Formats: sequence, C-alpha cells, structure tokens
Amino acid sequence: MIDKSQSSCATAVADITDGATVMIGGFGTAGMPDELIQALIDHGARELTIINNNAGNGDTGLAALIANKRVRKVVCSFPRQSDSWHFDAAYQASEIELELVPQGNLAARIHAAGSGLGAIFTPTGYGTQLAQGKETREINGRHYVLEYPIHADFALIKAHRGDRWGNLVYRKAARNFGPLMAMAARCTIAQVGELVPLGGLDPEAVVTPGIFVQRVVAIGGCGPDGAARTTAAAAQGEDQ
Amino acid sequence: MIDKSQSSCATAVADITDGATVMIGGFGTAGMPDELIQALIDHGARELTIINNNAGNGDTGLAALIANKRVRKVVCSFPRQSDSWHFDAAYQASEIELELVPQGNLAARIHAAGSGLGAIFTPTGYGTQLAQGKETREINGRHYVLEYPIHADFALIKAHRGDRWGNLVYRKAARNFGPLMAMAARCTIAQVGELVPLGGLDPEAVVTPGIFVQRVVAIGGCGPDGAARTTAAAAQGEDQ
Amino acid sequence: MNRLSREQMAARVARDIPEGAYVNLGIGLPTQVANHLPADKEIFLQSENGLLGMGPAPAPGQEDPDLINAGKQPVTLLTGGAYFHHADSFAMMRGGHLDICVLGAFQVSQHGDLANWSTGAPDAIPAVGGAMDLAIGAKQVFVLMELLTRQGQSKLVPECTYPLTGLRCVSRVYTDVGVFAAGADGATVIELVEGVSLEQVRQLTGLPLTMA
Amino acid sequence: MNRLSREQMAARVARDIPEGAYVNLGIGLPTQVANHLPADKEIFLQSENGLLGMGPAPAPGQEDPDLINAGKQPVTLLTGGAYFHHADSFAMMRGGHLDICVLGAFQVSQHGDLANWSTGAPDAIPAVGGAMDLAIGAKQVFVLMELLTRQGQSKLVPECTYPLTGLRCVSRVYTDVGVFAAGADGATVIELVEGVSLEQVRQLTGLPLTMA
Repeated sequence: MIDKSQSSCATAVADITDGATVMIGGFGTAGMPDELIQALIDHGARELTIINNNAGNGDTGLAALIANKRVRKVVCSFPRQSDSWHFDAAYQASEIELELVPQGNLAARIHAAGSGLGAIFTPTGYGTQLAQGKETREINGRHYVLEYPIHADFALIKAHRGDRWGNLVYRKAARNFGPLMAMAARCTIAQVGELVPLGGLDPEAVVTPGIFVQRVVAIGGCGPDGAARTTAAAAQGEDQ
Repeated sequence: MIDKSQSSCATAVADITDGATVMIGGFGTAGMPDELIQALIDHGARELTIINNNAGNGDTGLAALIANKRVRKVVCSFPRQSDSWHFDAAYQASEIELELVPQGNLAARIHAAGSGLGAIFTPTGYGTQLAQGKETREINGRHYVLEYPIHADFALIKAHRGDRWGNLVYRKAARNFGPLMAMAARCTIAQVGELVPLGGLDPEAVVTPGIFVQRVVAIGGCGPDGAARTTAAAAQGEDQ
Repeated sequence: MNRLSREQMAARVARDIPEGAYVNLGIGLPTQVANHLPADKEIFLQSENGLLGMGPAPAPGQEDPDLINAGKQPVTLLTGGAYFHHADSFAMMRGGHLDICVLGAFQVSQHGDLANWSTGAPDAIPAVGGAMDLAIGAKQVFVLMELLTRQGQSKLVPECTYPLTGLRCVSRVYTDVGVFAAGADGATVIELVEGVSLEQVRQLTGLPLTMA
Repeated sequence: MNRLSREQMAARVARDIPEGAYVNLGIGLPTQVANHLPADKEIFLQSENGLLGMGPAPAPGQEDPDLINAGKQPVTLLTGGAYFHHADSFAMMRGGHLDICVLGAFQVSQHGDLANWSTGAPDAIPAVGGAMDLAIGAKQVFVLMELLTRQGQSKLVPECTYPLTGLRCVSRVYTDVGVFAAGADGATVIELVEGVSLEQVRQLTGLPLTMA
C-alpha cells in the first residue's frame, strides 16, 4: 500500500538540506503553506534559495523564514509590499539576493521545468531591464526572450484536500502556483486541510494528480500534538 | 447578456472558410466532435488543414471529412490505425499531405500557441528523422529540438457540459486535446452533451474557462429538429 | 483648467469596455474601473491570481482569505466564474485571450511604450508582478493616469525615461484632461475634457498632438 | 533453445516493477504486463490519453467509449485515479515524472538507442504517437521484445538500422531468452533463461556480451 501521508510537518521537511532550492506556494498569504514553513524554520536549514511570487507578508510564513535569516536568495515577481518589512530589511542590508522575474515568466518557467522543456521563447520582458543580457529572437514578427526552466529540490505547497496517493484539490484563489510547483520539484510536500480517503476526490476534478506529489501532511498534524489529522472515513477502510 | 450558445451545429461552423486551419479534438473517437464535423462536411469548406491526434477512424467524424475530400493536410501523431482506411487511401493516392508530429510535441506546441510562447526547446525527437532540419541545442547536458507553436483558425471540440459563458467540463479520457485546442484557436466551437445554467458547473472543477471558448452548441441541437438541447433549468431563470 | 476626478477617470474608461469583454484591471486606480461597469452588461474580469468572473468586494464579515484579487484585497466570484492556476492565468494574458487590460503608469511614450514598474531609483526594491505580461499580452492596453505628475511634468512623453514595462504596447491613455491614442505615428487626441483645448495639452505634453 | 512465452516475458517485466512506481505500458505486448502485476501492491499505470490509476478492462457490457487506453481499448479507472488533459499527460512523461515505461521495439542498440516507430519502408504510412516522448521521458525505459525477428535476426544490435525513436534511452531489454542491460559501455547480460548460455546469446546477437 502506498501512503504518502506524513505524521507531522516536521517529518515531512526533515531532509531539506542547507543550500536547497525550495519552491513555496502562495500568492501573498493565499495558498502559503504556513505550517510547513514553520516546520522548516524549526528544522533549521539555512542558505536556502526560495521561489515564491512574493517575498513574505507580515511576520509569519515566508516572512518568518526570512526574518530567521534562512534565505540566501529569493526568486520572485513582487517582493515590495506594504508588509514585506522582513525582506525589505534583509535586502537593504544586502543579506539577501533577489532575482526579479515577471510573474508570467515565473509561472511559465516553473511549468516548463515540470514539463521537461529545455527553454522557452517568451514574449514578456522583451526590451526591458529584466531581459538585459538574455538571448532574444524575432519569430513571426514578434520579439521573444529565451528563458530557462526553474527547477527545485523541494516544493512546499498548500492544498485544500488530499489523499494518500497525493492527489490534490485546492481552494479558490489559493490554487495559484501550487499545481505548477508540484510539477517542478524533485520532492513536493503538500499540506492539506483535510486528508480524505482514496476516492474522496472526484477524478474529474483532481487538480494535481498524485504523480506530482511525494508527501502529504494534514495540517491538524502540525499542531501541538504532532499527529496528522484525517477524516474519520480515512481512518476506516477506504477501499470497501 | 452574453450567450455563446448556438442554435445548431450548422450555425456554429458557418464561417469556416476554404483553406482554414482547424483543430479537431479527440483521441481516436473519444472526444471527437462528430456532430460538428458532420456540420462542417455539410457546410462544404475545402482545402482544410486539420490538426488532430489521429487521421480518422472508421467512416464517421474526421474519417468522413477526409473521405469527402475536404482535407488538404493533416497534422497528427498517429495516422496509421486498423480503421484509418480513408486517410490511408488518400495518402497513398497523394491526395493528402501529412505532417507527423510526436504526440507530446503536438500537445506542447498547441499549448505553447495558447500560452503565447514563440517557440519551445523540446526533448522529444532529438536525433530522429522527425527532427531533421530543425534547430537543436544542448542545454544542461540534454539535447533539445526547437519547435514552434501550432495555432488554428478554429477548434472543434467535444465537452461533457458547458454553460452560456463557454465554461466547459469534459468526461473521462474524452478530455485529451480539448482544453489545449480551446486555447490555441482564434475561434473555439464546443459541442456539449448538455448546456447547463450559469452556476451549474463547479468553479473549482471547470477545466476550460469560458475565455477560451467562443461558441457552444448542445448536441441535441444537431439532430433533425435543429434546435439546441438545454436542461430545463437552463431554460428557466438561472440567475435567481 | 478643467480636470476629471479619479472617480470620473475610472468611469470614463469603463464607458469604453464593451459587453462580453475579458478584462484585467491593474492594481490601484484601474481597480476602481470595476465600480463603474454597467450592471446590465456582462463583462468578464480576470485576476492574475487565478480568477475569471471576479465579482465585487464581499459584504463586511464575508471576506475569504483564499478569495483575493491581484492587489490582495478580498473579492467575490460571480456565478459562472472559474478558478485556475497561474500557468493558465498567464496563458490567458500572454496568449492574447484578454481583450483589454487597464494599467496605471509612470510614463507612456507617444509610440505606446509603457513604464509602470520602476522609477529606477537606485535604492528602491524593484517589483514587477504581472505588469509586463499584461502589457504585452492583452489585445488592447489602456493606461489610466493623471496626465501630469505632482511636479507638473507630463507622463505622456516623447520617449520614456523610466525603465520600460513593454514596448509599443499601449493603445489608449485615459487621463484627467482627455483621452489619447498612442501608436507608430505618435500620439493623437481622441477627446478632451470640456474646457481643455488642444493647445493646452500640446503645451502640457510638449508633443505635437493633433485630433485623432 | 529454451524460450519464454510472450506471457512469461510480460510476467518477467512485471517482477521488476516495484510498488509505488508510476508506469506507462506501451501498445501491444507491453500492455499485457498489467495482467502480471501483483494484486497486493499498488502500482500506478499512466495512459498517455489522460489517465493515472488506470485499471483493468471492464466487465463485458461495461465498456465506456470515453474510457480507453492508448491502444483505444476499453479500460477502467481505479479508485484514487485521475483524469487530465494531454499537456499534463505528456508533462508527466517529458518532465521525468514516470518511473518506468515498457515499450516494444524493432531494434535496440547495445548503447540503448531505440527504434520502434518505423521500419523505414518507403510506402508505409508513418505513425509515431507517444513513443518518442516515452523513450526520452521516463526515468527507466524497459524494452520488451523477442530477441530475434521471425527471420532469425537479432533485434539487439550494434547500431540501429531502422529510424530511431530516441538516443541512448533504453536501460533494459527483456526478451524471450534473457534480460539485457544497455548503456554507454555496450550491452551486458543481466540474466538468461534457464538452459540458455552466454555463448548462445553472443552468437545470436553478434555482440561481445558479458554478464552484468
């Protein structure tokens, strides 16, 4: 029997090493896997390269990871926000490196990595500072910039529901980068609001098929008791 | 009020001109929009370039379009099947041109068109006849072939359910190329088994958002009476 | 000189958005265009973070942290809307599926170059978001901005001096004194606010503007 | 010489597929590998036309024309399976997410080049399907074929003479007389069917085979 569910967030992130490249889902705080990030902070890995749309909001999640000085570099599209003070301070102090990527290029490059492409000619950024030094080409009268895939060692994402095979569905706009990052990381760890029994997700509505997910942890399990939360049905026989 | 539903398949395909490039959904017969194709045959457009995974099965659908000598060229991955006799005959008689594309490149090139990429470096086909004469590049130790997007004037696809805004869901493996082709054509025409009222599709489970679909026709409407079939609920006020 | 309020500017853009259009509204003033779209027409608002059929702000107490717009403000989804991931969302933009996007700007050149993501200040933290994707992706890019900076300089310029967002991408510029078209042959005036003369906007912009 | 039946060949490959593997089985003999996977292990079968968690053929009368495999035969979906579109399906292959694919072949070179889509006959209608994507995408490519053609020629060859499907992509070759590894240093023998000698397979293939 294949069971990708983990007993705790701590277990799920235990093998993330110093220097790892880690994708973190979320657009602002929607879809941000706070509990997994907290486990990563507790775990202690340093010198991380983080890929996220932003660079942290407020004092929790990615912002806390940055505040704890675990991040060497951020690859993102929109770091500067009203509540990105931890990134701002680290950046102004030259303690953190920033690679700024237009949001659509970020999404497309992550998708390209997950899809096995070697590079893509993208229309975004042509003629701007963000394409400086990059190869360009005119194709059918339009100008494109050559961009390379963005892979990661780990992806930490948040989904709404998952099963023990790693199938995931998301909730509203918290979906954002999750499905892409799941495809692009060597090891994808999903925190889910609820671990449902196999068959509990409509096969027509699964957004991330289990092949893209290596570990699933129910966020109840990241609380003080350390035990994964599952639905009652999941605890019973699901294959009946 | 925006209502993309069409009164009949004939109306839906009426402006497909001679020489048009037409994507047709389906993998074999699963997802093949038979009624739209029949309407296209009745409509009479000639010299079509058809993009489909195959080149027709049996005597209906794409096979009938070919048998009626409406197709100048087929772009596909797998024309040769036990029941592809109409294509086989046309090909052997040099009446039809074939561009053979590996299936993953076909999918990726259609997706690239829908996504606005100028070209992609794909791993498939490197070192084979199907990459002859194409630009190649080694990236991070792997070899890739440069492939260009495949656009179309029209896409004819089959979905399970749709609404008047063009949102679509598919059924099982009949999904296949439908969502991709919908993105890549200037005008996407979807035949649906059922036209449901707005809100009848779960927003979390919509596979093709309406922005990619210009016309929807309920297949009941392609029968002898020529009237579109809708659910009773759709005929009543849906916005209550 | 007579000038439109920001509210009036947003309403003016809204007038040019036809029923059935797929529209992305940028952060800030462009977001307010939504408040002026006619209630009896169906216009589809797209949000870069994975919404199509975005609705208005929720009633107080009904906010959902998972249902936000590109500016991270709480929104709603209309009946008939859909959720999708970021690759699909940006495919909508970059693949040319959006009819219109409305963006703010620091500068727009007479030829339609757009600068709206960075003032180039050396110590500023750069941030671009989806601006570059929208700029090159939508079929029509409308800029909504006051014509002048607080210092009185025209933001409709011969050539942008701020870092570019996209080249030759803006089709129209909606301002507090009038509406302009940008293009290969330079900028022209589509309409002027009542009481504003062609000569006045020529002087303000320093551009040889003519009526379109 | 002792030889495995096609049934036994399929069973032999099945033995090397571990629990939890994501596997694509090609059309023809490879499809039969599914019949020999252990019922008490969870192995995930992927079908290029948009299925993960593909199950066995349905009971007679239960066929669904919308639920077919790559060979267009009726199949089922296991509880916990999922449907997806072709771009996602081929992303699974090309993005390196499949652990194993099992393919038939006309020829495999000692270095792992694969030829399985065309015999190069001048009047044949070419067809490639997903073969090239699987060949270069799966982490391990297993070929399942009789060692010899009906004319008695080895299909494990120094260099392929038929048009290639992929370069240096095959890791193992399962045949009716034994299992071979292919690689940069040439082919080696992993195991031989009882009663088959190394010398015999050397003669059959004309390759300087050694035991792995």
